[in-house]
Amino acid sequence: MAEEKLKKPEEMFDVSLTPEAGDWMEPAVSFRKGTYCYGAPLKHQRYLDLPNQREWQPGDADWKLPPDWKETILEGMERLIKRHRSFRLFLDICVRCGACADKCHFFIGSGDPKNMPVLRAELLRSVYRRYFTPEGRIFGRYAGARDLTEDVLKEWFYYFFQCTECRRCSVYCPYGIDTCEITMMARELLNLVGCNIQWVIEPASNCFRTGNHLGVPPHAFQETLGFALDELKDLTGIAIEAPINRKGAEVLFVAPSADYFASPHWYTFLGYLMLFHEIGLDYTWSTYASEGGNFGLFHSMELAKRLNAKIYAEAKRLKVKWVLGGECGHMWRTLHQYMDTFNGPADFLEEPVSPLTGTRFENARSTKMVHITEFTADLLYHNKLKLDKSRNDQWKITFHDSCNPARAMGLFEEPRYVIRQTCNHFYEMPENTIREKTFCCGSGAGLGADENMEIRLRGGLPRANAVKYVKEKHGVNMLACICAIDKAALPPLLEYWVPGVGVCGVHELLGNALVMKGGQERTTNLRGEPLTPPDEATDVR
Amino acid sequence: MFDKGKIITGIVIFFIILFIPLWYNAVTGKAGYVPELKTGTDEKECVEKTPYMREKHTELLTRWKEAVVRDGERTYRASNGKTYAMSLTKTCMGCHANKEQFCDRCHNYTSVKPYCWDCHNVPKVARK
Amino acid sequence: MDIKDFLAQKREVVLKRWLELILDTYPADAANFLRLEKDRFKNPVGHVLTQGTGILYDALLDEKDPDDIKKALDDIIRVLAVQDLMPSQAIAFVFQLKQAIREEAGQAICGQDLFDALSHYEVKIDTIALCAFDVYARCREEVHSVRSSEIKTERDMAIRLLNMLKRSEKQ
Amino acid sequence: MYLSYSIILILIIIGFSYVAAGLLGCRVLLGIIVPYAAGTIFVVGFVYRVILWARSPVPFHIPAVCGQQISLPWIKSDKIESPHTSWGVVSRMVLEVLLFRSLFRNDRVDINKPERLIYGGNRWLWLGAMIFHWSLLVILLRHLRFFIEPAPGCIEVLQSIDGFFQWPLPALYVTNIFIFLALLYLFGRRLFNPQVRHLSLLSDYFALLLIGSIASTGILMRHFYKVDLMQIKRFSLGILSFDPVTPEGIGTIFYVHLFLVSVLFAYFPFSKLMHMGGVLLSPTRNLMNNSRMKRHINPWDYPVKVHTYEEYEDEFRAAMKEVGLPIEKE
Repeated sequence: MAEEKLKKPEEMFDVSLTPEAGDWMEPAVSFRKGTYCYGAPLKHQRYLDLPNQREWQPGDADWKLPPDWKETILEGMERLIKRHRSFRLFLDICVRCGACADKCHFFIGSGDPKNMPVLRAELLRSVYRRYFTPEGRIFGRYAGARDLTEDVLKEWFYYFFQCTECRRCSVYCPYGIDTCEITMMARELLNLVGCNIQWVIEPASNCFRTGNHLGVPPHAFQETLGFALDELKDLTGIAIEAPINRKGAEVLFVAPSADYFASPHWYTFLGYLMLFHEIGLDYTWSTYASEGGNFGLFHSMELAKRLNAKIYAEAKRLKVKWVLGGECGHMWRTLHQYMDTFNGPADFLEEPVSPLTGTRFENARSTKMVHITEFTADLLYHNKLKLDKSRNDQWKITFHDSCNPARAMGLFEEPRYVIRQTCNHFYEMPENTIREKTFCCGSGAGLGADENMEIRLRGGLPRANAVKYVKEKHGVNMLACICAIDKAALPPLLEYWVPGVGVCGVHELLGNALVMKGGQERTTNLRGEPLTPPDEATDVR
Repeated sequence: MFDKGKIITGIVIFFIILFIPLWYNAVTGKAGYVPELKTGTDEKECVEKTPYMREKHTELLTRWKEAVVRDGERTYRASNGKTYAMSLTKTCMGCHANKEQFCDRCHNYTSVKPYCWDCHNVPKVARK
Repeated sequence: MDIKDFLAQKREVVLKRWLELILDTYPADAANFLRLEKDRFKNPVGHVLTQGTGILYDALLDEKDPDDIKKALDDIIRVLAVQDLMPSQAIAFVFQLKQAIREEAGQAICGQDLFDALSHYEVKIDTIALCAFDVYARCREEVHSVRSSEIKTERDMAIRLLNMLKRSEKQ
Repeated sequence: MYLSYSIILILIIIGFSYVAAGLLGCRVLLGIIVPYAAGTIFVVGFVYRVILWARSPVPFHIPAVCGQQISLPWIKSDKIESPHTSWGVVSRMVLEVLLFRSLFRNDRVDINKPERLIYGGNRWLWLGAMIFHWSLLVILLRHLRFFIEPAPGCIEVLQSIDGFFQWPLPALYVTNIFIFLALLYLFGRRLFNPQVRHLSLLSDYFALLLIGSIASTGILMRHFYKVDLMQIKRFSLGILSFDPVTPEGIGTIFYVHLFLVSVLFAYFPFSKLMHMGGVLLSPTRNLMNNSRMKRHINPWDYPVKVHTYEEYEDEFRAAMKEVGLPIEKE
């Protein structure tokens, strides 16, 4: 007994860490707790009419797949090939140069070779070759092809739910091969046999029913909003109003639901309300479209479209002129790149014009939806707001480009402009970790669950590491971002890797700095933390 | 969105470029063209056999050049035992007097630019 | 020759060997990436390993502030604590320093009769290892506390809303 | 394993052509039938492959944006990396295709320790790829002298630049050295970089070895086993004018070279080499970042089941009414 315990360390290592054999083509996945997400609950599968409804867990040996699962997947693959040029193209033209290999935050953080984007895609590509190309059919594994087996399916599930669809690898690929597309396709296929995770299906189902991920019914939404208004009255002394479901308003405002339900999102929510009151914007919230985020996008194009339909439908019903969108990541991927195609044309709306500055948002002339930082940056540029930057002086701020606004929209300067106008201390992270090269928080695309915290912490390491650098160099203690998932995922991430750095939204900073007409002297920031008076801030204590 | 027009145009342009040799030769009408050689002599044999001369006259001439310039050796013993003076203008041009009709035809055909004439004068007889 | 000077002299080779031993426990693809990629932002894991092992080695030779040692251990172990490892595997890297020293400097030490002196340093390594256990346990605790505090934040917001609902129902 | 298989495969190909042309004298087969067959497979296969891609639409507008978008007039937008005009897209594609912009993107900053040795691993990849592809292009263009009569002046200029060493005789072409070094690098990467080795397949080694063999036989033919250029040009013009002749008295090496080229052409449409055509079709690169300006149409769009406002209000009407939220139906 005692002898058994006295293994040498290097022998112990051999047990689990050395990779399984040399060849990636043998599917081998062990579902270890902390690295995968739970399966979707039956209730929500039913609500969304998903295929192969059942209670199941990825850790189970038997996944209760339908008997014809293989045909279903291959038929699905054929359908995807017909529908998406990207699918066949991206599977055909990869030369396996390896440029993407070290670009994935999950590979950097975990060292698992199958987290290299090229190999992740190869998991799907090998099956495509086997059934859809002559060389794969004839030469089999010598052409890099392999049969579709249950193990391969499990491997897909494991690794395609270990991709946050952040598209960083695509930036470096000489052919622009986008792992996000590949992951989306693989997830579409997995869905056909009912393999999806709780953290995607549940919000999607809630959103379908109540209009938002958290399942907040209309009356509760109104209460939350009322609560925020009460808090703002205490803070500013101003009785702010926020109309809900009001017909005939000029603007419909849509934010991710986390903004009015989670922390630190809440303070961004307060920031919006203060801003809209201050400029007297003629706008309305909606309970039916009380969610901009779209977890359908992490499931299938069809579900994404089903959820997204609400925004235009509500804009039409309320007869608004245009739509304004809050701070959110994949919400903006959907709005910028998919919404008009899904549910357009929005011919019942008008080209967005800022009522205060008269600026026409020509870049949104078809979709008719404007990003809040575009809107605010325009206000600030035209000096429409009175600001007291010093109210943010307790913070040294850095800005994290959220993957989707960065690599889907190219929204780089607008949020930075707002930050520079509202704060005195702003520091950029190193150049190869921001803008289009930004690192993901590690929790996007539906992976922000509890049960996979370990893989999230690993995936977030590259981002946290860059934050740590600016913390050490400039004393940065606050990270601003414009994504609801970031705001949820980064606090625990930074708490673990870089204790002492908080997370906030850009409009929280604006709310802090905003000097409101008729407002009382502010003694605290939106979080209720005392403001350091300007003189004291510079004093040596 | 299919972009059919753009893709077809792309393929067509690609193949037009790729097939430059095909249509270019057809347009110039020189598709099967082979230059006619005028040796300019009735001799049956050169210093070496004809196939050898066709493939390796460059090397032979280079060897001659080096032998003459570096070693001062001026006589070449051919593989059939005969001896020749190693001289471009005298031995070679002695038979193949017409550069344009002999050298240039092939060299132009295969785009080979020898630098013999960087130093050597083209013999006057050859110029006519 | 004093063993301390000797070990100081051998610093680079021993460190290199030590890092090799640690990296050998990673999959080959990852190990090479960790070894070669020098950009600290693209390769944070490799970066903390290189930095941390250097600091620990120096701490072995000179008396160092225990906090510095803990900090270096923390940097390394924090990464290992979220990887697919058993606790024993996560700590093993400290013991591998012994192996590295013996492999790189063992013969010379034998020849110069420095073994007794060496055992002094090995005791020191054991102390560092004990320290590493503490750090590992704390890091694991933090992983769980991060998770629970995340849930707590959610719950706090839910309770705020719930209270508010109750209040409005009373009205 | 894949490596040894690919080497065996190449040896078989070379061996076959050597035996067939040199020992058995199947000149018509290797000189006429095989090249025509390979050419046909290439053209038909290439077009077929592109048509396969083109038959599927690009249903969504998914460019990967790498620069500031066009938004407010006073914010400078990146016209190439985030193009909103056709010119922008063309520039982006040109940079991508001619200069491998994305591969070049791997710039690095090592602020922490500037004195430390920095491995530019991926810039090397960019350099290797650039040298390889450009050399290949120049070599192909140089070969035009055998395919065009009369050879255009620009090809001769290119030839003289490429051979500017003027040594030995015939002059050594710089691109021949370059392509060899680049191939060695690309091959070495696959062998010695564990990441790349791990993900390399048989076809990855095979393509490199095939092109390497073509280059080697070409160089051998030019510098060591001389062949009669007159015959070769006559042969290639004959092939092109569909009036083929088998050249007489040409070394076996030429047939080996020709056969390898034929294999490459026939293999091309079935392989990753199709990236040549595919890169231009990549929707993450060839679309403008204008999806909010101009509606992109999805041709297979179909109606989906949505949760309408009416259904929503039906479910929550009582509660909404109670808290005074406006409703459509009483």
